[in-house]
Amino acid sequence: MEGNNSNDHYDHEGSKMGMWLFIFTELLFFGGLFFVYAISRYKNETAFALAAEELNVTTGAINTIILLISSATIAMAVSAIQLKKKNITLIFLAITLILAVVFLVNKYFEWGAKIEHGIYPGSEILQQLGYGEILYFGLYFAMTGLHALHIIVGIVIILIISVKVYNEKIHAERFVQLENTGLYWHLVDIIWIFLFPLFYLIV
Amino acid sequence: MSNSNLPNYLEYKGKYKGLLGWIFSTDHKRIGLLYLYSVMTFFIVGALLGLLMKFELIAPGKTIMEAKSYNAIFTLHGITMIFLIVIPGIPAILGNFFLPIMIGAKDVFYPKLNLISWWLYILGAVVALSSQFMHGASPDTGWTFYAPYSFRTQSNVLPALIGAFILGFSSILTGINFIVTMHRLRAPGMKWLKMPLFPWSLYGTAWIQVLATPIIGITLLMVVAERVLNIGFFDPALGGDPVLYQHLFWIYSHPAVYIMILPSMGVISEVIPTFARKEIFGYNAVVISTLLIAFVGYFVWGHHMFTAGMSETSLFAFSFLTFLVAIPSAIKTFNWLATLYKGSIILKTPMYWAVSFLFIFMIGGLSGMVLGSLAANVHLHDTAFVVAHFHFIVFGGVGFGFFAGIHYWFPKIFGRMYDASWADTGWLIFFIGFLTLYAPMFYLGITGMPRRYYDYVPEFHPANIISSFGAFIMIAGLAIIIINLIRSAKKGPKAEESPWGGKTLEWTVSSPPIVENFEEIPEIK
Amino acid sequence: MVETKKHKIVSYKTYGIILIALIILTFISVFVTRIDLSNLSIVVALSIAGIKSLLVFSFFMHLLYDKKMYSLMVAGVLLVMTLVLIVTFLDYSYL
Amino acid sequence: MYSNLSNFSEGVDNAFVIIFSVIAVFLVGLTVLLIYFLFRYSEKRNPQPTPIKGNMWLEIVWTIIPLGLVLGMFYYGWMAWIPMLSKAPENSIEIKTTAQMWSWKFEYENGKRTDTLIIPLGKPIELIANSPDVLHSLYIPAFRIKRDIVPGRITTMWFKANREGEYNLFCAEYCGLQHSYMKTEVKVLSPEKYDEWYIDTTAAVALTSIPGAAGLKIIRDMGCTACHSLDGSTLVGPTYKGVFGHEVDVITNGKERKVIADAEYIKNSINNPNDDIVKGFNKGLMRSYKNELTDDEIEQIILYLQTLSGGKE
Ligand code: HEA
Ligand code: HEA
Ligand code: HEC
Ligand code: CUA
Ligand SMILES: [Cu+2]
Repeated sequence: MEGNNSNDHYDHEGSKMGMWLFIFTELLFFGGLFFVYAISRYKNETAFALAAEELNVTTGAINTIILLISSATIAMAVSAIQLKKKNITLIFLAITLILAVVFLVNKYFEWGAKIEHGIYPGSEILQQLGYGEILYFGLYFAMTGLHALHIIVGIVIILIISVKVYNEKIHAERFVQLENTGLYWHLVDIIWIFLFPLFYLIV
Repeated sequence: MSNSNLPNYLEYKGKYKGLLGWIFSTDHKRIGLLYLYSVMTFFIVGALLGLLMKFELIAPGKTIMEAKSYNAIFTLHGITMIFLIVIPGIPAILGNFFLPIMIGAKDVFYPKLNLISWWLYILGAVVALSSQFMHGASPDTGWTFYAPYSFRTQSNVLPALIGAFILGFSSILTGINFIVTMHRLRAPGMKWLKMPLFPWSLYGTAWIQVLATPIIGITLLMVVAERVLNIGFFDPALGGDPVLYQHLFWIYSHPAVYIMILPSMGVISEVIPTFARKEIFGYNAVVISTLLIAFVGYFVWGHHMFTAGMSETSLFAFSFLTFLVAIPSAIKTFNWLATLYKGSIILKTPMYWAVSFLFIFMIGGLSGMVLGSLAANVHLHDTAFVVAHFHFIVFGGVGFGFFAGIHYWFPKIFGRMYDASWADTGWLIFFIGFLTLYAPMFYLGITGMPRRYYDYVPEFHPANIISSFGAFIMIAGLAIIIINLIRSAKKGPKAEESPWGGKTLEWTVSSPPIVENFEEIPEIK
Repeated sequence: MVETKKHKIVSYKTYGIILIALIILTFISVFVTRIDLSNLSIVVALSIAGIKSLLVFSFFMHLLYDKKMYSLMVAGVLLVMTLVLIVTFLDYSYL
Repeated sequence: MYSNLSNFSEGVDNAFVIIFSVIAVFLVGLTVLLIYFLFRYSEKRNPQPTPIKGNMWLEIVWTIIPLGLVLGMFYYGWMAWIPMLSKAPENSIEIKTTAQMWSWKFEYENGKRTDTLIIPLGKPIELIANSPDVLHSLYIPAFRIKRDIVPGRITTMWFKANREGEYNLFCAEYCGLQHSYMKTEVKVLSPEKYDEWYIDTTAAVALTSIPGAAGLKIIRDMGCTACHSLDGSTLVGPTYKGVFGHEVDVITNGKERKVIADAEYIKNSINNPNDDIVKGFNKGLMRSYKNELTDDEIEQIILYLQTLSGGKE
C-alpha cells in the first residue's frame, strides 16, 4: 500500500518517522529526570524554592531566547532548501550554529560561577546546605548538563549537515536529513522551554 | 517464484568474505543469525550459572561456593538472562529474520542501523561481562540494582550498569527500525489488518521498546552519577528516595516483561494455526489484545513494590491494574484454544513446543494472579514463589516460544531439516526437567523461603533437592536439543519450501531465502 | 511510490511571527513568576511552557502540516508520559 | 495454609485459597480441553479442518467472565490487606526495631535489647522499624507479614500472635553478602512468662560480675557478630579474637601503616570506622556507631575484647 523498498530507496516519510520515534525516546529519556525532579520538588518544596534563588533569571532568559531564535532559523533553513536557495540555507544554518555556541558559552560561565562558589555535586558547601539543596543542584547539574550534551551533539550534526548542503548532497529533492536535524534541534529547544521555568523561574 | 537461481543469503558473496562477510553484512537474515549465535552463546553461559546455583542450593550450608560467589552468580545470571537473552531474543533473532519476509519487504527500513544494533549489543555484552574480570569483586546487587545497596557495594557495579545502558540503546534502535519497517514497507495490498500476527506482536513490542527503554537508560545513568559524583537522587543519606528508584526501575522493567512475552505469543499465534491447518480464531481479538497488553502493561509496575511502603492509593491502583492486564492474555489463550477446535491437528516438534507453551504459560500467568493480590503478595513477595512465577513465565513462556519458533522456521533459515525424533526426545526430557525444577519452588515460596538466599533453614531442604534434580534432567534435554539443531544445520537433509504447509509469505520463498528475499515483491489481494 | 502529498513550504514570515510569540511568552512567564502568586506561579509557568512547546511542535516541527499520524503519535506519547507521572504521584500524595 | 498463627494469617490465607481455587479450575479445565482437542481433532480423527473465522459473542463472553473473576480476586486481596495497613491498636506494645547489615536489633519499652523478637501471646505488637544502611525486609512467614524497611523512613507494622512457639524471622530484601544469614527467631511467650522475662533484670546484674560479659552482650545485641567472629574465622570484618593489643595493618588516607590496637584505636574504629581501614577489608561496610553506643558501652566492649586476647595486656 505504501511505498516499497529496496536498500538505497529514498523514502522521505519513512526517514522522518524514524526521527520522530527517536525523538520520543529522547522525550522519555529526559522524562525520567523530570519525574525525579517532580517528586523531589514535591517532597522538598521550600528548599527548592530557596535554592532556585541562587540561579540568575537573566542568564536563563537570555539563553531561552537564544535557543528560540536558533530554533526558528533552522526551521527557516528547511524552508530555504525547499525554495532551492542554497546560500540562504547555509546562512540560516550558520546563524543557528553561532547561537548554539553562544548558548554554550553562557552555560559555561553560569556553571563556572556555581562551581567557583563551591556548589557542585559532592561539594562541602552543598553538604552543609541540606537535603533539598543537594537534590536541587544535583538535578540542576544533571539536567542542564545532559541538555548541554545534546547541544554539543546538535552542533556537530549541524556542521555535518552544512557541509552536505554545501556539497549539494542535500538539496530540494532530498532534504530529509536537514529536516530531521531541525526536528532534533527543536526537541532540544522544547526541553529547555521546560527546564527554564522549572529551575530559574519557580521560586 | 520458487527454485530461484539467485544465490541464497548463506552462500551470497558480498564485499567481504568469510567471517567479515557476516559481521559487516547488513542483510537482515545474516544479522538475525548473528544474533542467534551470540544469544545462544550467552544462553549457555547463563544456564550454566543457573546450574551452579542449583548445585549450591542442593543442601543447606556451603556446598560448592561461598556466599559472595553465590550473590555474584545470581546477579550475573539475572543480568545475562534478562538483558542479553530474553529481551533481545525473539525480536532480534526471529523478528529480524522473518519480519521483512512476512510483510513482503526486501529488508528492514534501516539495514545499517540494524547492523549497528547488533554491534551495540555485542559492545554492551562485553562491557557488562567485563565486570567479572576486572580488578575487584563481581557485581552483587541482583539484576534489579536496588538503591542504596547498588551504590554502597564495593563491587564492580559500574560496568554492569553501563553495559545494561548500552544494551538498552541496542534495543531501542531495533524497536525504531521495526516500527518504521512496518509502517513503510508492507507489500502492496497488505493492509494493517492483513498483517500476520507475528509482525503484529513485534509492532506492540517495538512500541514498548521505544517508550519504556529510555527510562531505564536514564535511571541507570542516575545510579552511575550517584556512584561517581555523589549526587544523591536515591541516597537517603543525601535526602534522596530509594523507593523512587524502584518506581523508575519498574516503570521500565515491568513493560519489559511484555517485551519478552509478546513476540513469543506472536510465534505461538503462527505455529498453532499452521499445525491445526486452520486460520487463527478471532484474528482481530488477538491483534487488539496485543495492543492492549502493550498499553495497560505500562501502568502496573507497582506490583513489584507492594511491600516497599507505597501509599494506599498506589496499592489499590496497582493491584487493580495488575488484575486488568491479565484479561488480554486470557483472551489470547482462549483464542489459541479455540483455534484447535475442529482443526486437523498435526503433532510435530514445533507443535509440541507450542502446546507445552500453553500449559506452562498458563501456570506462570495464573501464578502472577496470586502475586498480584495484595494480601497474598505480602506473604509471597521476594520468596521462591516469585522465582517460580518468573521462571515459568520467562523461561517457560519465552524459552518455549523461542524453541517453538526455531523448530518451526529452522528449515527456512538453514534450508535443512532437523532430526525430528531427537528433537521430540529432547523436548520431552526438557519439559519433564522443567516441571521438576521449578514446580517445587512454588511450594518453597508458600512455606516461606526467601529468594536470593545462599543458605536456608533445614525445613526447606527436601523441595530443594527435587528442584536441583530437575535442573540436571533439564541439562540433558537442552543438550540434546541444541546438539541436534547444530548438527542438522550442517548435515540435515535438504528441506522443502514449505514443510508444514504454512500460509504466510515466508513459506512462498525458497529455503533458504535469496539475498533480497523476493525476486518480485508479492502483491497481496 | 504512491507519495502524492507535496511538502508544504512554510514561509519565513510564519516562522518569524511564531518566534516573536515565543519570545513574548518567555517575557510573560518571567514577569508573572516575579510577582508572588505562591503555588499558582508553578501552574502559570508550566502552562506557558506548555503553550510554547505546542507552538514549537505545531509550526517549527510541522505537525500542523504533516500527516495526522504524527500528531497522533506525539499526543499518544505525551499521554503515556503524563499518565506515568500521575500514577507515580499516587505514591506521594493522595491527589 | 490456614495455620492461623497471627491475626492476619486468616485473611491472607483466604485470599490465597480463593485465588488458588479459581486458577486451579482454569488450569485444569483448560488443560483438559487442550488435551481433548489435540486428541479429538488430530489429523487422523478429523482429516478435514472446518474453517472458523471467529465469534464475536464468544470473545465477549470470555472477556467478561475472567473480568468478573479477577475483580473478585482483587477484592479479597484488598480486603485482607486493609487491616494490615490500619493503625496499630492503642494498647500495642511498641518495639523499636533496627534492621542492619546483617542482624536484627529489638529494643523494648523499658530499654531492654535483644537480637530475637520476644513477644507475648495475643497482645498487639507494633514494630517501629528503621534501617541505618540499606533496604531490608522483615518477614515472618508463619504470621504472613512482611514489610520493607527503607533507610531514611520509619516503617511501622503491627500484628498479634495466636499461638506460643518459636518462628523464623527472615530478611526478605536482598541486602548484601550475608543476606541469607540475616535471620532470627520470634519467641511467642504466654503473657505471664513474657512479663516475667520483661521485668527480669537479674541477667543484666549477673553480667556485671563476670569480666567482659556485659561487653559480649552488647556485641551480640548490637549485631556486631554478624560481621566479626569471636573464634578467629574471617567474616566480613576482621575477627575479634586476638585483636586487642596486637599489631594491625591499616590503611589511613590511602597509606599503609601499622598500629597497635589499643583502647584508643578500638574506640576510634567503632566511632569512625572509615579512618583506618584494616588491610584486606572493604571500606564503607561498617558504619559509625557514634550515636548508638555510649562511651561506657564501648569500654565494656573493650573489656571483653581483652579477654579474647588471653587477657595478657
Ligand atoms: C515474560 C515475563 C513476564 C510476564 C509475561 C509476566 C506476567 C505477569 N506477572 Fe510477572 N514477573 C516477571 C515476569 C513476567 N511476568 C518477572 C521477571 C518477575 C520478577 C522480577 C524480580 O523481582 O526479579 C515478575 C514478578 C511479578 C510480580 C511481583 C512479585 C513480587 O516480587 O512480589 C507480580 C505481582 O503482581 C507479577 C504479576 C504478573 C501478572 C499478573 C502477569 C500477567 O500478565 C499474566 C497474565 C496471564 C494469565 C493470567 C494466564 C493466561 C490466562 C488464562 C489461562 C485465562 C484465565 C485467567 C483468569 C480467569 C485470570 N509478576
Ligand atoms: C530467561 C530467563 C531465565 C532463564 C532461562 C533461567 C534459567 C535458570 N535459572 Fe534463573 N533467574 C532469572 C532468569 C532466568 N533463569 C532471573 C531474572 C533471576 C533473578 C536474578 C536476581 O535475583 O537478581 C533468576 C534467578 C534464579 C534463581 C534464584 C536465585 C535466588 O533467588 O537465590 C535460581 C535458583 O535456583 C535460578 C535457577 C535457574 C536455573 C537452574 C535455570 C536453568 O533453567 C538453566 C537450565 C539450563 C541447563 C541446565 C542447561 C545447561 C546447558 C548446557 C549444558 C548446554 C549444552 C549445550 C551444548 C553442548 C551446545 N535462577
Ligand atoms: C556490616 C558489617 C559490620 C558490622 C555490623 C560491624 N562491623 Fe566492625 N568492621 C567491619 C569491617 C568491614 C571492618 C574492617 C574495615 C574497617 O576497619 O573499617 C571493621 C572493623 C572494626 C574494628 C577494627 C578491627 C581491627 O581488627 O582493627 C572494630 C574494633 C570494629 N569493627 C568494631 C565493631 C563493633 C563494636 C560493632 C558493633 C557495634 C561492629 N564493628 C559492627 C564491618 C562491620
Ligand atoms: Cu537484610 Cu536481607
Ligand atoms: Cu511486573
